Amino acid sequence: MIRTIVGLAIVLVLAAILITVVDDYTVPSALSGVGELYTQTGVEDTGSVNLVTAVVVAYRGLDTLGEVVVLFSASTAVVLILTLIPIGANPTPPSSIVAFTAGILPGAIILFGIYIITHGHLSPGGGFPGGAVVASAFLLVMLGSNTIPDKSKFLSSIESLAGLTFGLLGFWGMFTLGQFLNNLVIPAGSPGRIISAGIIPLISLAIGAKVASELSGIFSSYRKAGGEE
Amino acid sequence: MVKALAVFLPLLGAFINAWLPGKHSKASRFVSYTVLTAGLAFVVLLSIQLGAWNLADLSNSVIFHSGVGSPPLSINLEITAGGTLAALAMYAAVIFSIHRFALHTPKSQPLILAMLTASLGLLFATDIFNSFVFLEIGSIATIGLTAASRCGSRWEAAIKVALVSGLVTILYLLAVAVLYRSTGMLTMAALGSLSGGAAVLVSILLLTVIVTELKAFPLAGWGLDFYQGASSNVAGLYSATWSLAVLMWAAKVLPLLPIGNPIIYAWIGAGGLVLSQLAGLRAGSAGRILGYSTSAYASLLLVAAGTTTGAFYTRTVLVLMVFSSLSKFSLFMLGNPWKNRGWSGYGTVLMLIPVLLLAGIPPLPVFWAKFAFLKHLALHFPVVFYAVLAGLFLEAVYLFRFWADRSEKISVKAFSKPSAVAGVFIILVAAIWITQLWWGQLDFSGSIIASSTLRNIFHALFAAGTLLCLPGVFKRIGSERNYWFWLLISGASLTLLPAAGNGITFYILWEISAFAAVVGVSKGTGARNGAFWYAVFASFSGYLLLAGILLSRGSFVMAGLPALLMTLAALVKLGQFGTHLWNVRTYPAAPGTMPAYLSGTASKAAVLLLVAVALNATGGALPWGRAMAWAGALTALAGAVLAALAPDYKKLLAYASVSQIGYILVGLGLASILGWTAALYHTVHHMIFKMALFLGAASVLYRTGTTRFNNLGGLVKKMPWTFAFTLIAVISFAGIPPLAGFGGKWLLYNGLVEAGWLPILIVAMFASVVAFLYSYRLLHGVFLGQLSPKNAHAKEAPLALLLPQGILAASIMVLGFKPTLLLNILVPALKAIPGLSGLAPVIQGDMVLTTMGTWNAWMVGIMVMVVFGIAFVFYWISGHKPKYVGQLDIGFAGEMPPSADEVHYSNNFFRPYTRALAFLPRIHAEKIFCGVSKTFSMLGDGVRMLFTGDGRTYLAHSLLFLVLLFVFLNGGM
Amino acid sequence: MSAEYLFYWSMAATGLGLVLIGLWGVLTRKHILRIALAFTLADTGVNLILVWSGFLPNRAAPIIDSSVTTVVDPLPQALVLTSIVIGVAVAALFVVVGVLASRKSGSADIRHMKELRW
Amino acid sequence: MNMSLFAAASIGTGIMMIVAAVAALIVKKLISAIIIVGFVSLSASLLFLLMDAPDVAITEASIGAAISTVIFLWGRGKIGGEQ
Repeated sequence: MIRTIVGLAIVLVLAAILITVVDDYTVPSALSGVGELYTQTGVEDTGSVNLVTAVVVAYRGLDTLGEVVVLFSASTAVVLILTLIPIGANPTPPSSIVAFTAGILPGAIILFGIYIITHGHLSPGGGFPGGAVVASAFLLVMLGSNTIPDKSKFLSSIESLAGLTFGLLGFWGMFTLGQFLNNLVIPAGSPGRIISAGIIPLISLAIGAKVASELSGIFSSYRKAGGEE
Repeated sequence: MVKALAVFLPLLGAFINAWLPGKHSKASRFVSYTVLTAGLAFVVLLSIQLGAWNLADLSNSVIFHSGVGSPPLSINLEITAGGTLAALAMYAAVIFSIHRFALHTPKSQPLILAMLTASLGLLFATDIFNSFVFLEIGSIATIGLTAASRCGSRWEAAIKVALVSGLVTILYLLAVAVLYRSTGMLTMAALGSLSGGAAVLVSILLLTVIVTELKAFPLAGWGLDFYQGASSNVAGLYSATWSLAVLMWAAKVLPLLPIGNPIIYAWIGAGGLVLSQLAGLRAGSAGRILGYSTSAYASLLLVAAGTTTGAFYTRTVLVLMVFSSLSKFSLFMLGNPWKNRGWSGYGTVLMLIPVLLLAGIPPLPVFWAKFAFLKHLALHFPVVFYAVLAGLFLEAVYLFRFWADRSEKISVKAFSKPSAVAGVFIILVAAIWITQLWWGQLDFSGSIIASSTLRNIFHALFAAGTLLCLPGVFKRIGSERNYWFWLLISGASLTLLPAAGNGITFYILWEISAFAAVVGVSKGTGARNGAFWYAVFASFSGYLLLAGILLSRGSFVMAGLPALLMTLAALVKLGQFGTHLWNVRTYPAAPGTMPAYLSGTASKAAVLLLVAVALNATGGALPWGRAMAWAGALTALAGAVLAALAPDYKKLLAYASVSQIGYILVGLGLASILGWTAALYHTVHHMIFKMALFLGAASVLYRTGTTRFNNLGGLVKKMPWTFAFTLIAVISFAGIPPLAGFGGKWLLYNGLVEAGWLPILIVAMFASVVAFLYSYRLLHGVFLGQLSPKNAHAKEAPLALLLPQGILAASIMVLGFKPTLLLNILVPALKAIPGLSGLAPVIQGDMVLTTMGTWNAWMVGIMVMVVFGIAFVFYWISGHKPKYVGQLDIGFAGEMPPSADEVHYSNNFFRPYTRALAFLPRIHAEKIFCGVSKTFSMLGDGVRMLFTGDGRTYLAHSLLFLVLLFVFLNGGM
Repeated sequence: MSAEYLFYWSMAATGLGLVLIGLWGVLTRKHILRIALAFTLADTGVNLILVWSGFLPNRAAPIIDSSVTTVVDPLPQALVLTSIVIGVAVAALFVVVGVLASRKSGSADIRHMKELRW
Repeated sequence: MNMSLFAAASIGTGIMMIVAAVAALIVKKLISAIIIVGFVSLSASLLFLLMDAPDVAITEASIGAAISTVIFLWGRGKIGGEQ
């Protein structure tokens, strides 16, 4: 009880601080700083129509690489912990509805995911959401099957290859243009086409594959941990 | 190209490693080693390219561009010269430790490599959000590695890291949002263009994040729990890579925060340093102790950020943080709790090096940075300076305790032998390389003791004392280990000590001699505790000395507070009553001839310091001379009483040493020519007879294996020469003419009478009377009386121990009959010192004349010998024939002797006196010290109540800290 | 107070509210998964604030084609993409460690995970 | 006007989210809490859409709402039971 009140007090004081400290309660009318620059030169610089993808993959590719490593580390850690310490539980067999759905949907979901990944430079989407969508298809497959899929060689190969591809694409830019992860190592092409924006589609693919395989890896080791009794 | 590979090669290795199946751990180890070695090579290339070997100028850097366009649109990493050095350390640590992970959890290698990548990234990051991504990788890798290790408390440790990193994420992203909304940029440089409310908000958010991540007090709780709970492999790797990276990152960000006046960092740091180190005193587990040390260094970083700028800041932080992280790494690796496979003699030293590095003892690299830093603080921020100094001392105390507790248990195998050798080699190279930068500050022109005569006396004293201890170094018994090397190092630096031309030189030599002796002491049987006490008091006196030197601008010239601090340093080092605890713990524990060296020779360094302070600060007369004389007289008395009651040969000598030191203090306190003559004469004399006595004790120990009086006695028949030399020494220090001791006391009493300090005179004389008691006990308990059956096999001491005793006994005779040999040198030199009052004794031939009287050593000697001769003749012709019985021959009492020990006449030898004088030991200093340490413990306990162990409390700490910062900053603006 | 103003600042208020509620939950909840959920809430709130920091009313999504020229700031959105993925990665790890920690201490109550203290 | 509609939507969603967030923390059953948090994430993706961030909205919906929820459900299953 005391803790609840003290917690509440702390949070209220924080709220008060945050509210009083802000000294500009207007609605801005124009972009400032780099936001403006991105909107002006983004398409020209990267060839990507979707500026968010341009920022994610090209301008701030290093962040994205780091983020892929975050996911990689988390997945490795989860797999590592769960393989070292098998914790048991009773896996419940899938209900017939789930099994039925799991038989039909995954193909479509994967196709959709790949679409999201490959069109990241044209429309909303890209490697992260696309990869997550593909992973959810995998999750569905797993829920629908009675067997416990291992974090198979296939998954870890995709994971590693995708990571290596990402890294090597980065080095390609370093070699040819002196900038790590520069996407214009091949011509940008005309903005708005599917084959455009330099190697952004390639990098998106690598990110997508990486995200999908990492998340699937986490799921499969969850599943495995649940199955080993 | 090189830049990219140096940072991202480990990452590629991690990706490849994750792909390799776990069974083929050889392949993944191969990948790891290849990647790490190549990466290390690239870092070396970079650091050469940037000229990082020149610590004086670390401003070079290369930019690593990524993405499209240039910042602020894209992100870059700035690879600085200093950063490459930190990167070197990180790479080295991973290379050193990865095989241990490969043994235990082979699949953890990708995580380790990811952690290294994150550390390198954070080290070079220039973008706020980019830093965030690396911070997250680091946290995740830490959580993963912790949870996957094999250590009981790993889950809790991991949970706490996870909780804190969750909070940090939220606060950090809030800061990012505010920063971006108000400046439109995310580079670190953008922090500078913040203003108004946004500046306050970003500052308090980021500062909270930084202090939390740094594990600086008061936000250290989670870090302490982590260090305690994680396996030592993980904790070691963590401190050398991730912790170092966070420190360097914080060092980069702190000066950029728009916080107004950066002195607030110094306040947080200094206050936190003292409080956390108080709590650290109470830390139990090894991991937690090192956690507190981490917290201390984090606080130091804050202090540095608040008080220094520019190249000085960069260099100080770099050296402090890199070497402290590496030290912690090696301590964790060495102190590995579940790898104890016995230990070898090298373990102690192997473990001491990192401890000394952390404690900042010269000549190890951290010292140089710390010295320069403290000097800066002393000049510009005195209050911060005292706080930092106190914190550092407390840190040293528990580090030494850690060493004393743990070093028994470590194994060299914890490191493979080649890597241990390589590690020591690397540290040595680094030490030399870093030392050369500051080498120019050393000065041997000898201006501290202006008088070359006095200087030469001390040179000769130290050299002779060391040399006389050397022949016996191989006469060790039991489990005593080789200590000659440390004796030699200590003696050599002592011998150089009088030649020191400035404060820093003096301090370095002083500390080297002290800590080499600490190692030497630790080689004795069960001597860890003794070594620990020595280390604690040596660092206490060292910090007092350092404070004095730094406050008087690196020299000795300041009267007032600096001189007082240095005087106190000398008193602690001498074992002035109250601080004598270390003498009586250390001397008996030290192996072989080490006690002779410590008591006879090393303690005279403090006399030298007193002389130097008096000469430089006030020309001779210290303003607190009278107080010092009182302290000396009481020391002489208390030491003598305690010596008389001591049940052990070496302990008795230790107390006797405390007592005799008192006379020196009385003499120096007099500040007259007569007093100083007496003091310096007694200094020389004390060195001679105390060494003879301790060497005698070493001989007895060597032959009988014991120093308890209960087990000794009657050795005169077995060891006649040792007895003879001890007898000479005893007669001399008891002040019985014709031997040398008489002269010292005569001069001293003359001086006291001349000054009119009669109460002191009375106390000093009473102490001399008590000295008879213990000198008799010494002779009787060891050499006279009945021979214990246990010692029936004992024989005369070996020549290596006997010869030095002979030389010393001979010099006692020479000095006794020809004191003018010494006085002829001493008196003219002292007469030349302007600050000393009174008339000088006049020396005519063998006659010494003072205003009070005349002393003709020859005449006195001959007269005493004649009286003794007559007495002996009477005794001889009286025909008294004693009956010799064995020790157990008490049948007439109708009892069975329970054991030889209890019927030994030495048992409760001084029972009547013990009763009569009981009030004296009752007030003895142990109680005061118990009180002091209890107070400190209570304070420490109070502080550590903060750390409740509940992860949520630590989050509440962070948020409260944020609120307080806001209040403080808004109040200040 | 115009509708625009309300629209703009209500977003920030929602984000801030979520952050504060999340922090309150983190400080006061006992169940380890509850704490993880509270972190997720706070994370969502922070993400809202981040996107909001580059948001301008009356503009279009940052996908440039012939018809659109005035768009909102793409950078914060890119950051939030990263942040969301990091959030799920951390949550996954947190849950695993939390589950195992609660099995070790025999309860999911964080007050029982105080073996490491002092 | 268009803008008032937006304002109403955002305020309504916001209030709903806040109420839901509080509910998630104080509701008795853990499984309800998990579902509610998933719902908050889903609402957040609506707000992202309103803030012209379709990329974020997609990602939040697929990762924040779906995958997180699965993860928490798994954790609940493994921990077993309510506090």
